Amino acid sequence: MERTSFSTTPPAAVSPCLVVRDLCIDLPQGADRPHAVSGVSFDVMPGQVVCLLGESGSGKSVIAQAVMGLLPDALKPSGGRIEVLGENVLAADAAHLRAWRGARMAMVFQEPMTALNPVMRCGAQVDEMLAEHTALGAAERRQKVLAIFARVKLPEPERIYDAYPHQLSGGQRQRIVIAIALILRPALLICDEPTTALDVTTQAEILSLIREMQQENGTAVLFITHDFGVVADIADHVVVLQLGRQVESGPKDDVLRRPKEPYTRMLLDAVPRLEPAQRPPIADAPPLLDARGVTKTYRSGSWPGKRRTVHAATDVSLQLRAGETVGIVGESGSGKSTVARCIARLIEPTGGEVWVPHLEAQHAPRARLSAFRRMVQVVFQDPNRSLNPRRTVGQSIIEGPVNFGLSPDKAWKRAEELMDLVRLKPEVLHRYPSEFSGGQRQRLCIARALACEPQVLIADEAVSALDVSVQDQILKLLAEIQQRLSIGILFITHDLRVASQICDRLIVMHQGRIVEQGTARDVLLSPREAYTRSLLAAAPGQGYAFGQG
Amino acid sequence: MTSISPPVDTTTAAPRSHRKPSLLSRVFANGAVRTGSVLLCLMVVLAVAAPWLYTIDPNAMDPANSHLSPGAHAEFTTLAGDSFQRFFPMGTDSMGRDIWSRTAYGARISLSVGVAVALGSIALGMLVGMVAGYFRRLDGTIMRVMDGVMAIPGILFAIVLVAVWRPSLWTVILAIVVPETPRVARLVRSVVLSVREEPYVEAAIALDTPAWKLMLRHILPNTVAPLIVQGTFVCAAAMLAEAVMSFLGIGLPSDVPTWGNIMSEGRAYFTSHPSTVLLPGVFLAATVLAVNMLGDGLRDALDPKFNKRGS
Amino acid sequence: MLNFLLRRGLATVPVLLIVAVIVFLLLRMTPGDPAAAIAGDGATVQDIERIRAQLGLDAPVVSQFFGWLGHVLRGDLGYSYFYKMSVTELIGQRLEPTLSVAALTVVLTVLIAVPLGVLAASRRGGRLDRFIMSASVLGFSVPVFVAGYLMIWLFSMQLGWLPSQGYNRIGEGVGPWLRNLVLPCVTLAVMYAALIARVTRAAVSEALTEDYVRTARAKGISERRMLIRHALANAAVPIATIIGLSVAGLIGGVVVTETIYAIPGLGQLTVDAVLSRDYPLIQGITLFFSLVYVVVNLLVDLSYLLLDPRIRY
Amino acid sequence: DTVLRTVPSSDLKILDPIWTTANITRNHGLMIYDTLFGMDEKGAIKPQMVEKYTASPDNKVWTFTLRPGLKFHDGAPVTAQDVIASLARWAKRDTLGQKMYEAMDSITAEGPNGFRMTFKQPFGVVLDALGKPNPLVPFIMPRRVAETPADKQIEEMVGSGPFTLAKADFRPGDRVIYRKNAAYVPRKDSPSGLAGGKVVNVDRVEWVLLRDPQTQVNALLNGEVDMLEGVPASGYTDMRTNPKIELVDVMPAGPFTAIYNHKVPPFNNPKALKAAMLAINQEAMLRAQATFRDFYKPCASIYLCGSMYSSDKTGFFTGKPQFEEARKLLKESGYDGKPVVILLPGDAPALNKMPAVYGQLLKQVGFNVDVQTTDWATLVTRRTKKDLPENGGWNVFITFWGGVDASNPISYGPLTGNGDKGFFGWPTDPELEALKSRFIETTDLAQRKDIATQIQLRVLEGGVIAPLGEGKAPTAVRRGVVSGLLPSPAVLYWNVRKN
Ligand SMILES: Nc1ncnc2c1ncn2[C@@H]1O[C@H](COP(=O)(O)OP(=O)(O)OP(=O)(O)O)[C@@H](O)[C@H]1O
Ligand SMILES: Nc1ncnc2c1ncn2[C@@H]1O[C@H](COP(=O)(O)OP(=O)(O)OP(=O)(O)O)[C@@H](O)[C@H]1O
Ligand SMILES: [Mg+2]
Ligand SMILES: [Mg+2]
Ligand code: NI
Repeated sequence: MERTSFSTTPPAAVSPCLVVRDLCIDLPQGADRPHAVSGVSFDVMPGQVVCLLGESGSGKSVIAQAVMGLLPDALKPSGGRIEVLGENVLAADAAHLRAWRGARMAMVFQEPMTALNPVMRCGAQVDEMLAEHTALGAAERRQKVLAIFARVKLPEPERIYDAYPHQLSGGQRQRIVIAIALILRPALLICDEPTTALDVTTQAEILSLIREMQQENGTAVLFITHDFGVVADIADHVVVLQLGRQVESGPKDDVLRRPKEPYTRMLLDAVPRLEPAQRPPIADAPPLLDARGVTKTYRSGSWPGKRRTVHAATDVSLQLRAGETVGIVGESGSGKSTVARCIARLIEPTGGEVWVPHLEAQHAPRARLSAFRRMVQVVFQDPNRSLNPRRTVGQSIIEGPVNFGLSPDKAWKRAEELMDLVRLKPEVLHRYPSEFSGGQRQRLCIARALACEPQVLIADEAVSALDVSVQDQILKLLAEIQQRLSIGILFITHDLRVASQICDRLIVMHQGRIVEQGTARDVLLSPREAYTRSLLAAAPGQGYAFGQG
Repeated sequence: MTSISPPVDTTTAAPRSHRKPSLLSRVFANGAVRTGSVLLCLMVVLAVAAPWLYTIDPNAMDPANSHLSPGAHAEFTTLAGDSFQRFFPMGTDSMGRDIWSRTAYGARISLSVGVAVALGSIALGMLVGMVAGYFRRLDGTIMRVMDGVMAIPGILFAIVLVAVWRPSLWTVILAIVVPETPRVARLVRSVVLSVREEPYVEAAIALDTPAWKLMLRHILPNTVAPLIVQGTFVCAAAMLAEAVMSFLGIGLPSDVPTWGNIMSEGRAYFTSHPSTVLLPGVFLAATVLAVNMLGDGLRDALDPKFNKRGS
Repeated sequence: MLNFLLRRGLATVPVLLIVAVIVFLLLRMTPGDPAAAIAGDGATVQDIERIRAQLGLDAPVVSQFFGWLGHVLRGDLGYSYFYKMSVTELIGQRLEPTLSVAALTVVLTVLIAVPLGVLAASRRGGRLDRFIMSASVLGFSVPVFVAGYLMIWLFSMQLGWLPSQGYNRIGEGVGPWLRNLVLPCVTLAVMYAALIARVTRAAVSEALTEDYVRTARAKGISERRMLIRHALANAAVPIATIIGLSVAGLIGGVVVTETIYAIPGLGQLTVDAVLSRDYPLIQGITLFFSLVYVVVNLLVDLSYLLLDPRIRY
Repeated sequence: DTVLRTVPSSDLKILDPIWTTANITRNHGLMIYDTLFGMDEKGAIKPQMVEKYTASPDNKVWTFTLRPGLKFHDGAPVTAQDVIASLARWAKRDTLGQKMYEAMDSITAEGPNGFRMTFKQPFGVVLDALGKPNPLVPFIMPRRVAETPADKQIEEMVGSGPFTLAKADFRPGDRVIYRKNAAYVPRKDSPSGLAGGKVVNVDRVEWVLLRDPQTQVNALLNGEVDMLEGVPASGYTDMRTNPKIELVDVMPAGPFTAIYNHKVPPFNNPKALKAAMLAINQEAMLRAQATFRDFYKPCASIYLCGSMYSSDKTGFFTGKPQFEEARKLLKESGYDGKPVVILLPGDAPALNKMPAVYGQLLKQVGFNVDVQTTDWATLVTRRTKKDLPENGGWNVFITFWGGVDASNPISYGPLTGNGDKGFFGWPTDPELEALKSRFIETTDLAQRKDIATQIQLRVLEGGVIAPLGEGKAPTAVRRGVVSGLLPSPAVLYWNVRKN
């Protein structure tokens, strides 16, 4: 579904709101490349949405910061021009910049959870804009703030005016940030990944809100994202960056359907489809793992503080067979990770049990946990924090096998073999995690899990933090390994596109409970529950055929 | 789409992480660290080489030559009856002892007190903090005891301990270590509590790593950086505390020269002979300053918060 | 809230009990006994024994402890061995000077240190930052008695602006009270200001790296407003914590300053009590200090409620 | 109101002058209590509260009449009953008092103003006892107060002396405020020491406790206090040259003495003990402790030099080091090299340097020395222990003694030879005790002097004490502001004027 009600070619008489020409910004000495960005040129017309697209580290945020005049001290612009409404930002002094910020150009940031001052009331944070940039009286300002709250569809503006950020949901906070950005009707709005941290449903709402406000005011929008679905939904114009260089730019359909550059094509190819892939049927073997009625209630706060309880998972039952991939999807906080931890027995469930048929008979109860650990391994979401930064990756990888009784030499051999499997060179075992990219680290984590020769792999958001291209590699790697070793994979994700590509069966969770489960095809193509349907409906870029002109 | 090896792949690692300069050079890039360590090195040299730095026995006294001004020349007659001509760079104290010699030898004691207290309170605090942080069941009890220890004014501890055993180097050290320990324990505990939640610790648990290995390999190393910083502050505080104990007359005996001792010896003569306090004071202040600067610098250099990229 | 106070109140009991036990044991391990000190220089061994028996020091330690604890539970801290005054009365006499010094020092310190800390943080790494930080390190590198003597020498002996020692009760007028407090409080403030300035700097510079500061920058608001309303407001919790610790320290541990300026405060009382082995007094004072510590901590925790709306008890 | 602010020598803690021998408590007693007799400047005992007295020729019956019009601070007249009760309580504690009451048959009131003592045997030193200037002084208190058991502290501060003390004015550790007793009727004769008319010329005397010597000096120079009872040696330089300050010689000097533990090695061996005494270098030790020549005087006599019994017949002991001889003796003694423990009171500025110097001197002779710093409270406890030094005992400590007491062999506490019953260190020397008895019995001055010299030789030969010389602290006042200080064993505040 395309939303192109807006003209993509503005009349020539209108001058561009933002002009970026041959922008070059230096990185500090010792960085891996000399320039954060170089040779970037594009225009943003009033009423136009230009998307900056590119992998992590490609310089998207740096461009946004440069436009706002907020570059960190370490980064120095060394060439080119940035003009906002005809005035050069790079040459402006601090006072001018401050006056322009907010009034002429405004920015919406990625993290709604941290973008607001936690100790200031929401109303005051918006009010600050008016107090700083206008001469309005207090009563008038309050009126205006309440009006914009209503505009950005915040419920009960009066209450929210006096609320602190932590009393609002992520989506509501992002609306406040948007209200801050738009209250002075700036000519240029910069959105740096404004929806990445949000649920798909909330994301959809926020995107349509931005679109609406932009059309209403004729604002020029510079929109940064790595999510192709979002680009497909919102962009008029697309600029593709790679390692700080501009690879390709043009109208959305030109770039996304008929890319000229191989790099763009590679990216597009890596975008997973929303339609479920065809997967070979799984033999009807007895399950490797059988979770029955797993329930977890967190109790936090110790005496003399106040006790709080969170029912993070309630009565979750699932089975996993050899060679099968079971996906758990659901929005943030729905209890996915909790279930994963319970199943991996990293935390003790409050109720229910995890039944591992072939372990029960074999081992004495004390040895059982050890055997279980060997059988079930976990790959965590955040590749940057999943490896001990103070140990070489080799040490991390052999830790498990050594714990399970293998000699360090043999364990090292096995680690070297595994490097082959995850397509890294064996020499890298001597390096430290900080010397790897996120994707490489995630592969190392997988290698670490596999080193124990598990039969079950639990992947908790194992690819969520990665760029599409890297994500694609990892998914393929997992599929290949599963084929070779016939392990069962429990795959947890919030990304329906990913889930649809690799899962045999899907479980949808909501507020700690399973709302629907079935084969991936059934769930995705003919969902029974309303919740599942709303989840599907909110997925961005639906029906947009990437790379297929 | 068929091949699983895109171009960036099987290359060697680290194509992106800008090669971080080594920790040491990063730390030494910090001006405060450089100044601090140079100053500290000088003090260490002073302490080690004291016998060769134009010193005499720090306890040799000639009461007839008490309160010589800095730079005086005098005929010095020891109690044994030997006499010799000597130049007194920093003068003599009220008992006619050479302040320069006492200061030079005092560096040994004062530095040892600082270092020993830092090491002692860190070792003790680390143990307590680790146990409290890791074994949640003991946490409440241990931290209550630590609260109790913190609630008792340090000076009380010092006096009582010094009175229980007599003032010796070890008593003084212990008397300063005990009140410092709870602070270190709290620090370690908080680090342990936060590191426990790190995914890599969870991963290690999933790998069936035994508790002691978990502590040693995964949790302990994280406490090192904050502890080094804390240690420098404790070290500086200990040298001052020793001086204050001497001031109150419960410090080391005066035949053990320490900077605190020398100063408290001279303090009663502050208006008439300020140099007896101020000159050793300069050494003490310089050392404390050096150690503090080192600590400050290290904190800035080691704190990941300020090394992360700006945006 | 009330509930919280109640629970916190209960939680102090074990802390106080631990303190009581520790101090009691420490004292009984200490050589030197009050009887010998009471008897005076010319006393005989028999005299000392007699006084020991009279003070009940010949009873087993455990029964001494529970006897004392029983009294404490009934709100009776006992009588000083020497002064023939109740411990509560003695502490009461010393409270005003101690609180005056603590209060004035804290006010002075906060007024100096917080702005400096914020300034240093806002110029982090710059020349001003380095200057402020070096000055503050120097502030606590100088032993407090040296700082005190220098201060007296300059402001009192040479310039004659302020008295060199003594304390005037506030009842005798605010002017005289203040005159005597200025020097000791400035002496202490040098050290505590250094501490608080550093904590402020660290907390504010940490806050400055947060996303909301970036948001504030993007709003185009003034630097000052950003530093105060955004950075400082968010750094308030650690600053309040360190101020609380300073207050507790100022109430319990300024013996040296009290000695030099002849302020009849609690620190002096503590040292006197320990040096003369006035057991009931020492025990009473320690208990009092622990109570102060606990109450100050509670107040700090309560201040969090005001400083950070996210905190709820 | 004239307020005299003075810095006492130490903190007044205990208010009951019968309960403790602390000098400061005695000084406090002199403020608020009156005495029956007082010692004048020359050492003679003169009546004070007593108007007239008679003694029977055999010294067995003594009668006394009180001055009329004596009143306690609460307005009640002073009666013979009050005196009898006060003396009874005092006699339970004071050694001389005990002796007197042992010899006494009865003490009875004769009318409201008179009382009579009868003795079983002649007792010649009644006046010396009743006019005793040093602790414990027989102060006269109201009967109800004096009836407090002697081993309980009195609660009420009511005397009949020239000053009064209200409860609220006693702020231990800070200051004690004495107010002029307007109702006090002084004697008509001019004041001399503790005798004569106690005329108070100021409205208030404030004892301001300043612990730090430097603070004391500053406060006096700044005029924040009017006088220092004792100038710290450290402040002498500042004071001597300052025109605003006047130094007055009020209190007599007193001797420093080394006390050895005769119970444990090595000083249970006379040769080792002698070696230790030969190591003494009075000049060096005094100089280190007192710094200025005006403050100290080497003196080899065990009595205060220049006092009645002092003598230069000191045998081998000269107060100057004789290392050669000492080394030889030490070798002969078979000293095993175990450390000699010297106690050093770290918190007592008047005594904390000598032990260090002595330690250095003993090392010269070949002793292995361990100078142990403790606080004063520990020292006074530790010296009561007879254990080996390694078990918490001791070998040597150094103390300072009041000049008046140290002027005759009876009142000089450490001169004991009766072993465990004697002074710390517990020397055993029956001969010494016998000499002391003879001294008491003898009334002839020349004979007494002779016995005193014999005692001195015994004491030095047996190492009962080792004289380290004398020291003193002059009193400092603001020149032209404070005048009228009376020479006496204690600083007295009557007769003092402040302009
Ligand atoms: N403050 C800084 N100091 C040094 N280098 C920086 C700083 N900020 C960014 N860089 C570098 O600039 C380059 C571009 O970073 P930028 O944040 O613009 O990437 P991005 O495209 O926004 O990536 P992402 O999708 O991860 O947000 C990177 O190599 C990064 O390491
Ligand atoms: N250790 C914990 N203590 C208390 N509550 C917790 C704890 N861990 C998780 N929770 C709560 O349990 C609920 C489920 O959390 P969980 O991490 O399982 O969600 P999730 O589905 O994995 O979310 P996300 O997609 O954000 O990772 C949340 O409300 C969370 O706040
Ligand atoms: Mg970015
Ligand atoms: Mg999760
Ligand atoms: Ni995503």
